[in-house]
Amino acid sequence: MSNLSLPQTAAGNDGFEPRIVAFFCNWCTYTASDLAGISRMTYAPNTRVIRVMCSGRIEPQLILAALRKGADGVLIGGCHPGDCHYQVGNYKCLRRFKLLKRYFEQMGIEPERVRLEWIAASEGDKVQKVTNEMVEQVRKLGPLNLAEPPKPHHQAAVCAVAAEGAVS
Amino acid sequence: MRYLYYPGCSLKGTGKAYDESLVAVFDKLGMDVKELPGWNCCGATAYMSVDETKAFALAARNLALAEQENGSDPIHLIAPCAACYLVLNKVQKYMGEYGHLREVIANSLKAVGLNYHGTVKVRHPLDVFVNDIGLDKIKAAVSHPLKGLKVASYYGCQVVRPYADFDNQYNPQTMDQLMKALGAEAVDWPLKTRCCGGTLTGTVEEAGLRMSYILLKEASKRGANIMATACPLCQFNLECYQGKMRGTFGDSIDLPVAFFTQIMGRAFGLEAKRIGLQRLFVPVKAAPAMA
Amino acid sequence: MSSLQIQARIKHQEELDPDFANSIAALPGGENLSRCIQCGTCSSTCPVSLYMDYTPRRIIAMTRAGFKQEVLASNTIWLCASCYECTVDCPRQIKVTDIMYALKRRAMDEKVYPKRFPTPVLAKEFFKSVLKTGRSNEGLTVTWMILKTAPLNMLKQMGLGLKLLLRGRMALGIEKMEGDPTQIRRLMEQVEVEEKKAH
Amino acid sequence: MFMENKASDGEQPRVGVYVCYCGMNIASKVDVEAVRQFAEKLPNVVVSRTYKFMCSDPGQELIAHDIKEQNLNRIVVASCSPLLHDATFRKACAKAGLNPFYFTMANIREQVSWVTANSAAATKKAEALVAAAVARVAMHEALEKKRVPVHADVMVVGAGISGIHAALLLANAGKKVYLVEREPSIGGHMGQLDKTFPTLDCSACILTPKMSEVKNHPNITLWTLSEVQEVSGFSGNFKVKVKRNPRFVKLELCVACGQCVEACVFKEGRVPDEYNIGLSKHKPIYMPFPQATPASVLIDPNACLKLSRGKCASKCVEACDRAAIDFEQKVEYSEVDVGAIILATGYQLFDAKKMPEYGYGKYPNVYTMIELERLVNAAGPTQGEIVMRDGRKPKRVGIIHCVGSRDKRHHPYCSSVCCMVSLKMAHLIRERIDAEVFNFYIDMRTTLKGYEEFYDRVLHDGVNFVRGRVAEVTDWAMTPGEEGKLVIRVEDTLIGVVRRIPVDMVVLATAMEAHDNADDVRRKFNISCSKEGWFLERHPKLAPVSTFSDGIFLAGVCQGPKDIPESVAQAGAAAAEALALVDKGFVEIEPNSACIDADTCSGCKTCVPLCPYHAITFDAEKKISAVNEALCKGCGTCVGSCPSGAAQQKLFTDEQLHQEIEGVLNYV
Repeated sequence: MSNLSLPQTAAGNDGFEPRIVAFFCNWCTYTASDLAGISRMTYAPNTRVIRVMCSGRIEPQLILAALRKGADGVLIGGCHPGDCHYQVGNYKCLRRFKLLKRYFEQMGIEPERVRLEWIAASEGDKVQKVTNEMVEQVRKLGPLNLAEPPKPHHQAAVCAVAAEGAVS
Repeated sequence: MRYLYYPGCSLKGTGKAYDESLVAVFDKLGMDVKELPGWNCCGATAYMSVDETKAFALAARNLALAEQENGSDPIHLIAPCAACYLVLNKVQKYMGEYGHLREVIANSLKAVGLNYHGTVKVRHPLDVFVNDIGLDKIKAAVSHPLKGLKVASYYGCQVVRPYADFDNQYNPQTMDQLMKALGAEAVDWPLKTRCCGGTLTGTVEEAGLRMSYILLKEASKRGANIMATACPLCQFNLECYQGKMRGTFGDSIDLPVAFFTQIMGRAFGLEAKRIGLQRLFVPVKAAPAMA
Repeated sequence: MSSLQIQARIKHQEELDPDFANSIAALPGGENLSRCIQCGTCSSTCPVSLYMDYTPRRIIAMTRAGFKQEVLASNTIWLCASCYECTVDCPRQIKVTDIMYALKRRAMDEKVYPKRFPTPVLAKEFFKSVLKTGRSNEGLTVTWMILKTAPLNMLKQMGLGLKLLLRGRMALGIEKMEGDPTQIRRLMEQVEVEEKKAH
Repeated sequence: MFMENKASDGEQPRVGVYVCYCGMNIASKVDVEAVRQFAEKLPNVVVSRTYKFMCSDPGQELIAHDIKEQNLNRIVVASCSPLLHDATFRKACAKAGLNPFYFTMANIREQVSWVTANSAAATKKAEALVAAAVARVAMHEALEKKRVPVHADVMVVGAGISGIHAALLLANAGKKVYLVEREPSIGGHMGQLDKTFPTLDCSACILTPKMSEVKNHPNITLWTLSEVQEVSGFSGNFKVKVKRNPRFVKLELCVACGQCVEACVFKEGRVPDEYNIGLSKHKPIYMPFPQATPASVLIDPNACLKLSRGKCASKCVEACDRAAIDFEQKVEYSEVDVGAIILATGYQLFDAKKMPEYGYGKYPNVYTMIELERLVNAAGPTQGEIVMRDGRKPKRVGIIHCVGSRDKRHHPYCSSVCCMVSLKMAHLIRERIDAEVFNFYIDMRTTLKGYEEFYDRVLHDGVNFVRGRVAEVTDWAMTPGEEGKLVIRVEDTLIGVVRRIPVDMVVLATAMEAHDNADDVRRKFNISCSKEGWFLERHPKLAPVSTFSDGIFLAGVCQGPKDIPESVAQAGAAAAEALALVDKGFVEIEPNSACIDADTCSGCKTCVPLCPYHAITFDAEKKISAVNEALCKGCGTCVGSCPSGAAQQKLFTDEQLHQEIEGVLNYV
């Protein structure tokens, strides 16, 4: 076991275990997370990875859906700038992500609950590090309760974020 | 650039001439450098062997004091003593690297009403003279070019290792450049950064003496007629024990060993007393252009 | 005919301290202890290794293997002059100097160093001086050290002391920091409190 | 609450879940039986089983059997990464008559058992991923892979021994090969070596025949002084633009007689010779080395007076009776279509000046290993005599291993060849000049066939071996015997004593490292690099010459340090992979393209400029956008930005992803 890994069940004072949904792109970050596995790098067990082909596929509705359905945080992993398997999908993702963060602030959700990281296929250790950091960060923030589905105008705003972020 | 001066304990004792000459040189170069008010011992190497965290806390206190003087720019704290330079830099670095240490020190400082946020830059005067002031300005201040002076620049260990990023760790150049700017000749020799023995000269004399002797011998062999140092302990070992070396190794070594700031002061035409030349054991008068 | 002098040398596993390596590795600077490949760079780069009973490389190997007694009783750790040559040269980025410091402290804690060996005494004298005045006074500290470890040497060192005095390089009076020196004592006490809290 | 899923095609899903032990790889952390029981209770699950190795034949049989017997129409396998075994299980489904896209995987090995310390937490995480897969698979639809014809030609980039070997294999198999080399001649590093270990064959003797075979092969188009400029397209159908720099000599006319070189207005060489690592100089017009292929001179435009200043008597032109010299040659670009690309771009050597403690560049008698290769070579600058820069012959030589290797300040990895290279060189020095030789090593690595035997031979040659990494090479003398020598300071770790060994000559076995421009190259080919800059293979064990970009393969040291036999073996493997691709005649495309629902598309055109492949067009008449499936690569960026949800990506539909999210969150 690696010395670097955080204690796996180091629950906060109140025993809160964050639930984090992670969207990883197939070519870089998902591959990196496989590499972390092959290299037996242990890390916090709180993330649930959903594979997409490109971080460009990740739309605000998916992130919001994750939070609404009970996630306390969302982690997005894509290829480094210039390395996107599809040339520029990661830039599109970044643009949407920035807007979404601003929108979160307005909605009163801590923007630190979402994190975007560029993780290359060779960076298994970065998956470990980022996951551990993210879990600790969200642990500090505490549980997120978005029981109510966002109001229709919020839905519209999210769509606007998607579309606006898309404008190149 | 805003500077503060952290002399450290040795510069108030055996290294008094370093203190005097450095201040005189600051003055000559028109630098406004005041002494850090309320400074304490840096923790030093010996202290590290008793309790590391306490040593770090001592060092951190100085950084916290310096930070209080922050204006719009961060403070550059000039630490001429090699050991102080190392310890202050080390605590800076380790507080960043080791979270546990950072917490203990921050809490302890808080208890005595202090805070440190990591903004102070610890600088060695060699770095400041060469990289901030610049060799051109130094050349311009030279009134007595040191013609015929062959200087073996001795950097010692802790000025260049392990934290200094202003010079090459294996073959440092700043002091050599400085000496050339003063009109002296820089002797190329391979032991520039080899340890002088440090406190061993006092504790395990046989080992310490030999280490210093090796340095003096090689510098002489390469044609140096003076050695320049940047550390009070190096200067003490290399100079004050020359008599003893004569007895131990049966070899007469008479190489003046001066602080590089004293040599600067001489080239700037400063009065011998102002740069502490009278405090040296081996008179520098023998060396060309130093009389 | 005199018989050949022989001495049995074998190390049994139960004589080793299984926690020794971890206790050193856990300190700041000790983190790469386990990564040593025994290349010997530390030993060959060390300007003092010629006097050491074990070369620094062997100290690392022995520390890792749990040879606590031998390591703490070695003169190696006290001969280290902290020149950091090994630390910057180590291809595995092991902070050998820090490990030597850790071993010195451990030896003092466990009181296994040679009684009249001056280095630990010097260190403690420094500590006392700083605690009192906020600064160290070389002259007084060294005098105390000599008196405690080798009083006869006092005479030999007198000449040097006198010369320093004459040149104004040794202060007889006590060099004190500005401001409140009790702050130092309080700071040190607080460090102890905080460290206990952390453990 | 989780809804009763209706499959998109209206059929009620009947899901089979198969949880793999993977020997102990999964079962040692994840309570596989608990996961099975958990899965059993999930909606739509009809069968839930465990098995030791799901990827084995009996494991796949199990699935096929259940599909038939239990009438399953959806399959979930919880085992390793889909990047590893997706294809395996899809095939198993297809064999049993189920559309292979009614299948999905839950990765409970790389994502769970291998990265989680706590057993209970690992089991919970595995359950969550299984729940997500079960929820998602219900939304799957039957899909077909599209077949696209492939181009049969292959490009090989880099013509060292790896590139040469791969190109020859493919050409001999009847494929047309474009071989692109940056330097004026092919041959690479191997062409610079004197002898090769452990058999001591002369490097040139075994390489030159292959070089001329390349030149004369009707199926190989050789482009030297050339670099790949741009790559587009995809597996089976790449379009590559190659920049071809001028040689200023007409290749088809030059016979390398050398009269132009003789005639050049410069009587002495003036440009440091790359082939001889700067140990000699060549004229502005020169032959790279005697066996250079193509056998032709070339002109260095920076050194040539005519080309750099426009003024020269141009004696070379007069001397050439074939009128081969052409100062008017310009850069040319060629664009070719190929089905596969093999990268064999090799490596560069670590710059010994980065370790000032060894004095390279400071002390003239400190050499790098490759410099010594040229010195001992009969065609080298000293005609094979080991003479130092000061003209003396060394009486004692120190060879330092691991310079820049196994060193976290430089390269953490072992360069793998230096031990053998150093042994070979020690042997050659003993043989040629009978000097005393010291080898300084950390660990002796002689692992392949015949290598240990060679070590044994060199030990018997009388070479001295000191186990210790050298701290310093210095001219600081402590004893009369050290005066005027280079002193090597090292701990003899087997004795436990520091030694100072005075020598005349020091040889540094410098590390192999990735090219400085490796990052630019990998971007051009859209592949990944390891941290050290080596091109990343698709899988370290099972796909060692493939990359994450289908159709692009790796050969030789560009993938990581290796010696000649290994490079050649890997080049063979890369050629076979490329051949398997282009000989098949078609590639199958993963059916994950996007489509836009004509009814819901609002015609906002947001997606149109986003598509990096220009696969979306706007139909001005119908006022909707549409995806051209032939161009779509399946990134889903248009889907991620569609405000009306009209754009969808197959295998990654909104529904499928929402089910997956719900699955990971709701059930555990």
